[in-house]
Amino acid sequence: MAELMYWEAIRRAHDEEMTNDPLVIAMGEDIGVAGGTYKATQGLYDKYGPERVIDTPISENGFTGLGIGASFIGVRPVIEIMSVNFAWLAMDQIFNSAAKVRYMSGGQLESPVVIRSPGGTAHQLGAQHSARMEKVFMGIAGLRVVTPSTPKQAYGLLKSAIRCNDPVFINEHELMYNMKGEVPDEEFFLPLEGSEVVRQGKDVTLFGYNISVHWCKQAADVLAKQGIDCEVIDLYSLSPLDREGIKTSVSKTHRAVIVEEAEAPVGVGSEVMAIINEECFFELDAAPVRVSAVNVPIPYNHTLEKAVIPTAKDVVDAVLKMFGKA
Amino acid sequence: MAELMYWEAIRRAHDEEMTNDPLVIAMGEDIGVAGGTYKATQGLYDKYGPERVIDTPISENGFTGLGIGASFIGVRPVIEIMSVNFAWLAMDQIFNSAAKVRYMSGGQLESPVVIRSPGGTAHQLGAQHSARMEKVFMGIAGLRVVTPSTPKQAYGLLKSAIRCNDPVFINEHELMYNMKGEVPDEEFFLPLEGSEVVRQGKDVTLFGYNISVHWCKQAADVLAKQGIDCEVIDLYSLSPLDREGIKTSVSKTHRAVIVEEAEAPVGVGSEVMAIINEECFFELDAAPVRVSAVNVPIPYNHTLEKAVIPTAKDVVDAVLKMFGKA
Amino acid sequence: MNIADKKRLLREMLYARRFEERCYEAYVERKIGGFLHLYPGQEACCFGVMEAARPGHDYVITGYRDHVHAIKCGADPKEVMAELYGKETGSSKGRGGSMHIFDVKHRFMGGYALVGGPFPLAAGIAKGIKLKGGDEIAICFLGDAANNQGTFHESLNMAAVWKLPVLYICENNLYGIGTRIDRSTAETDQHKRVSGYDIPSACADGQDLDAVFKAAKKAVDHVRSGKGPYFLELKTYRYRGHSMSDSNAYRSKDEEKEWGDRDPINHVRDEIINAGKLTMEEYKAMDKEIIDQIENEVIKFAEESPEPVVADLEKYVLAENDPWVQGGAK
Amino acid sequence: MNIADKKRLLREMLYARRFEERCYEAYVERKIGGFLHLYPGQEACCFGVMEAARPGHDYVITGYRDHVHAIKCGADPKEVMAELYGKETGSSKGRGGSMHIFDVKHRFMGGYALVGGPFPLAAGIAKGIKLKGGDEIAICFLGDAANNQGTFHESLNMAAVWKLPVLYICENNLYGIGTRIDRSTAETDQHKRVSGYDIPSACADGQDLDAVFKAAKKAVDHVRSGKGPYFLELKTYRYRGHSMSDSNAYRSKDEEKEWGDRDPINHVRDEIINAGKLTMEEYKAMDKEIIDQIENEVIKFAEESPEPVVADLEKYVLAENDPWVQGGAK
Ligand SMILES: Cc1ncc(C[n+]2csc(CCOP(=O)(O)OP(=O)(O)O)c2C)c(N)n1
Ligand SMILES: Cc1ncc(C[n+]2csc(CCOP(=O)(O)OP(=O)(O)O)c2C)c(N)n1
Ligand SMILES: [Mg+2]
Ligand SMILES: [Mg+2]
Repeated sequence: MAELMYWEAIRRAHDEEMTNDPLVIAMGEDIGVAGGTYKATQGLYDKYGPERVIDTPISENGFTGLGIGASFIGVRPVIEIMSVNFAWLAMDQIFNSAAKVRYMSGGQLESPVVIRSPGGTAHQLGAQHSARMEKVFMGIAGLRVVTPSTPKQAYGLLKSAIRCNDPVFINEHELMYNMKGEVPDEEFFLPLEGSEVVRQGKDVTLFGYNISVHWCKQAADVLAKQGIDCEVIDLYSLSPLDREGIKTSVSKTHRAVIVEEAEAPVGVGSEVMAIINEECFFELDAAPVRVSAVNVPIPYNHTLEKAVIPTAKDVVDAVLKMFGKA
Repeated sequence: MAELMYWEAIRRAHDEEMTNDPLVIAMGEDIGVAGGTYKATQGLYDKYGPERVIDTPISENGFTGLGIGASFIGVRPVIEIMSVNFAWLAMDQIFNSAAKVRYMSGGQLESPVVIRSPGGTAHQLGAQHSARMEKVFMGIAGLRVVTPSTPKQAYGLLKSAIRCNDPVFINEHELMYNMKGEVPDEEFFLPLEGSEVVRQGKDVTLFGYNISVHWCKQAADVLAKQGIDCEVIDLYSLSPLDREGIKTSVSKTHRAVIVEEAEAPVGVGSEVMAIINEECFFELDAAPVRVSAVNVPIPYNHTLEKAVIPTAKDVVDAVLKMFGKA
Repeated sequence: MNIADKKRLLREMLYARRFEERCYEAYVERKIGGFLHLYPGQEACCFGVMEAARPGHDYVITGYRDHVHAIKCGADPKEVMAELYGKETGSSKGRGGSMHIFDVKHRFMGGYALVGGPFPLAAGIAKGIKLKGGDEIAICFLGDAANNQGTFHESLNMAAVWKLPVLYICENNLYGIGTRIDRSTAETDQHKRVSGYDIPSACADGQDLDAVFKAAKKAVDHVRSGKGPYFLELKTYRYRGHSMSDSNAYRSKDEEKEWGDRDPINHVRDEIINAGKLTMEEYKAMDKEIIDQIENEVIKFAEESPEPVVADLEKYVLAENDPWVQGGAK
Repeated sequence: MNIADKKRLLREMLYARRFEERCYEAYVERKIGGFLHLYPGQEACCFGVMEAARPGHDYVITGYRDHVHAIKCGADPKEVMAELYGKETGSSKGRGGSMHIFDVKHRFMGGYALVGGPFPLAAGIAKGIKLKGGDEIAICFLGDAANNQGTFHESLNMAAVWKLPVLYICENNLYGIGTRIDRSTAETDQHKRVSGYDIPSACADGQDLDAVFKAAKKAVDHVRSGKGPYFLELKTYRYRGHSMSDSNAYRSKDEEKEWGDRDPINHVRDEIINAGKLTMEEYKAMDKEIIDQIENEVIKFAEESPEPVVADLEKYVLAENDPWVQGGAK
């Protein structure tokens, strides 16, 4: 089993799927000749040529719409939006065209398009380059949303997303492209729905997704030493969220902490809390807690930026407080 | 005290503020010569002329950005986006420019712009004209979101929004423009934060906003006859939400039902639930409940459309179920 | 275009006109809901262009004013009317409505309600054609005011850079809802707006079927031969308000009369009559026959068709039983 | 432009060059974070245009490559550097960073990071000027690749329809990050792209200060006289990669050399030397003085300034104590 970086895993998924199906194409700004800002499409231009690996103009709504239109007749575009902040420009086509076309055509058309984009706050990129927008994509019917937390997921989710006949938004993370992890050598696919129990525990469930899964794992290690046994759940599918998985775990641990890199209002944390309230309220031994970013545009200054985004320590503190230990 | 229609109240607020301040302007598609799709700017073109009552091209991101730019030097544009569905096109400027400029300029610039738009599902307008998008606007720092449920609110909130130095998004409703209600004759302003207790009760709190407040009130009347005394709270400010008001009411009634016209995921309902969990979890005698739309694009067919959107009866049923009576 | 073709098209255009007028009535009777945008006055645009193209083979996409385009591509008028009635037998199973007619088997790729939305979708379909290697072209019909949307600019640029087989037809009816073109648009001749994209363009009289056909023939040939996109402006006029809720108050009676005098259907009719191939009586008989047919077949079908059932409400949101959702067929 | 003006501008341009080079070093030393986009090679564009305009009076807005534009408008270089260092004394109080320099007292309305974002903002500022009745103009500096964004099209159309006093300057450096202009853009001469908006336009050599100045003078006069918008393309070149993370691998050494030989600073310097008004020694002394000044004043200030405090994290999100939030002063 090879160790791959997150970007290498994405690249490999692209490559295999493009070999497998001539109608799989890649599109985005600087993804061709330059190989992609985060190298996710490196080498593909030379291998598959400009008709299938397409450097687009800076026209986010336009090229996203173009990819969606192509998908109507069976093309499977994998569209990279260089930073999720730019996706605001393409929302119209994603929601009004891709997510709704199956329904409003009474099932005649579908849009098997994949849109990948790094979200998250990285290194001092400032207010217009640091949005975490997963919550915006989650709220609307007709679109699937997944968010890989490991190279293995990055590979396996992209593979399934490309073959799935629904539009899929993949929320990646700028800070994770260079993360290493084991990825099986043989081809595999991961389900686009569900969640993953990445650590079994009995005292409290920590829910994370994408980068926050790692904070949860770190926190669980620290807490284990203090006698608190955490279950960690990776909500890699944000839409639909895994109601069953959430219920099962909270019914076992009776406590929940939801950890998100984004600011709290109308986010993953609120939705998971709502699901817990709906599915297993009377199983709770404590009020569920959100660990979220401070609700401000992201400041450039390093210290301020760090102060906005939660850390493993914040997770530890929240759990200790829940157990009356802080 | 005059009875005004919702649209008349909005028109009156525009008119007074335009008389009061020559830098208040109105912009949008067909708002000038034609007087606005829902008549909210009727007659203003003749009164204030084309420089201040501006029919825009169909360029949502462009004219919204233009209004925002004008606001940087003290103009106070009131921008109408004809249907909130078209706001997807303007999100980039709303979020990346208006909501962030104060922060990223270290307080040097501000964007006192008002963006009004009807959200909601009306009469069979189909999937691309029926989105309820309030949740999308609520999640991001730097933008205020209010949503009037009566002509009085429509007037008073718009008046304050125009004078406030923050960008304000006003979520109106196509089905409410012709609603009548009393509006005091003398000029007044309503606060842009907070919530309103529209009915006092002791057994359960029904939270609504915009059109769903009316469903809550109807439901409360029905439930009163069955011995359940509902408190109804109008969350006219969606960002920020009134944490104190939510806490106070739920601490009194110990039960909460949140009623929203939108589909459930990452919405007002989830956020209010999260706030309840955070603020007064141990006050709860029952699991909080959401009454939301079915999570589908809106179908054209009348019967299907009706089946998607909650009604007062759904609220009644949810409350009865909560009390073990259904 | 020979007289036989003209005669065939006259009938089709008249059918389209009567179909739309019947929609108007059905709307007034509250059988149809939502927004309803009608086509009378603009018929020569759709029929002239599609006569030069290959309906059912070439892909067509448009905005919300879409019934006639769908029918011309091959959609069954009964199914289109049933869609307007919101019936399960409707072309979009009653889920779409007037603004969202789809008939994918005839390659009518849909009506879309966001102004400017179809520009990139059409370019994308053209990209798909190119990748698949077919000889189809993509045809996008939109209005004049739509050209102010950013997607116009972005799509035309991409179509030109990548030499995509897409034909943009601008039905310039001089208004976007109630706003006259010169009040919203710096360059009112739409075909001149594409000079910044290195795309050939032309303009024709949209009230004259033959003129549209000739201009479209050139355009279609250009695109089909692999030379890339083409932009064709057709000057036309809609007789009714923008949609049913629009009273048309912003237009002068003179202007309306002037355009009404140049009716595209009367124009062909008179040509054929003048050529001695039709009498006014025959024309009237044909008209009556069409009206009856719409009533007895189309409306009847729509009226008698069943509604969708609420149990199916969540159908068509996502693919059914897609194995890849579970990570592949095991 | 007379020799005295040229000499003054030579110094300013050299200062800008050294400022940017010092930023490069500071980035390598990890004193500056985020994305850093530098201006060397393009100096004649900003200085030539602003010489024709009224810095501090006219409103200027641009993208992320913004330090030099801010300084030319009147921003204190110490505050700009402190911003890059993320300090409380920075022009945006350390909240903005390199891509978001603002200096509103000198009417530098900011650097924005979304490509194409400033197009409508600039038109809006121009609209505000018109409403307020001033004689200012709004100047928007952006790159070539930005013109593919829909906002370009929408903004130019509105600016033209409403005759707004806005001057669009396109600094065409032939690339958008790593994508050469002809690979993304159908019409590579940017000033030809505005023909569809009825806006006058011109093109000048962006490496020649005097040529830029002359073209800009005409443009500024046009806009200030109330005739509406104007579009000026300047052909130029950036010496470094797009940002610090870009290796420039996509450009040939030949191309880089060709443009390097036409350095805008050397060009004016040699003109002045040839006119006998400067010696190479004097130039070198000036250069040394500038470098020292940047080190001893600018860098020192940035280094020694305090960081913002975390307690202020939530400042500047919303207006402070705005009475209208509570429904007015009671
Ligand atoms: C993005 C968007 N903005 C605004 C509207 C509202 N609207 C519907 S049709 C229309 C006018 C379009 O005019 P034009 O493109 O000329 O087409 P026509 O109706 O004349 O055929 C407008 C403004 C919309 N549907 N979508
Ligand atoms: C909306 C948006 N899309 C993409 C980007 C990423 N990006 C930043 S600069 C740039 C290239 C812009 O090139 P150009 O406009 O020519 O300006 P230059 O950098 O050459 O000065 C791109 C694609 C962005 N910042 N914003
Ligand atoms: Mg029109
Ligand atoms: Mg460039």
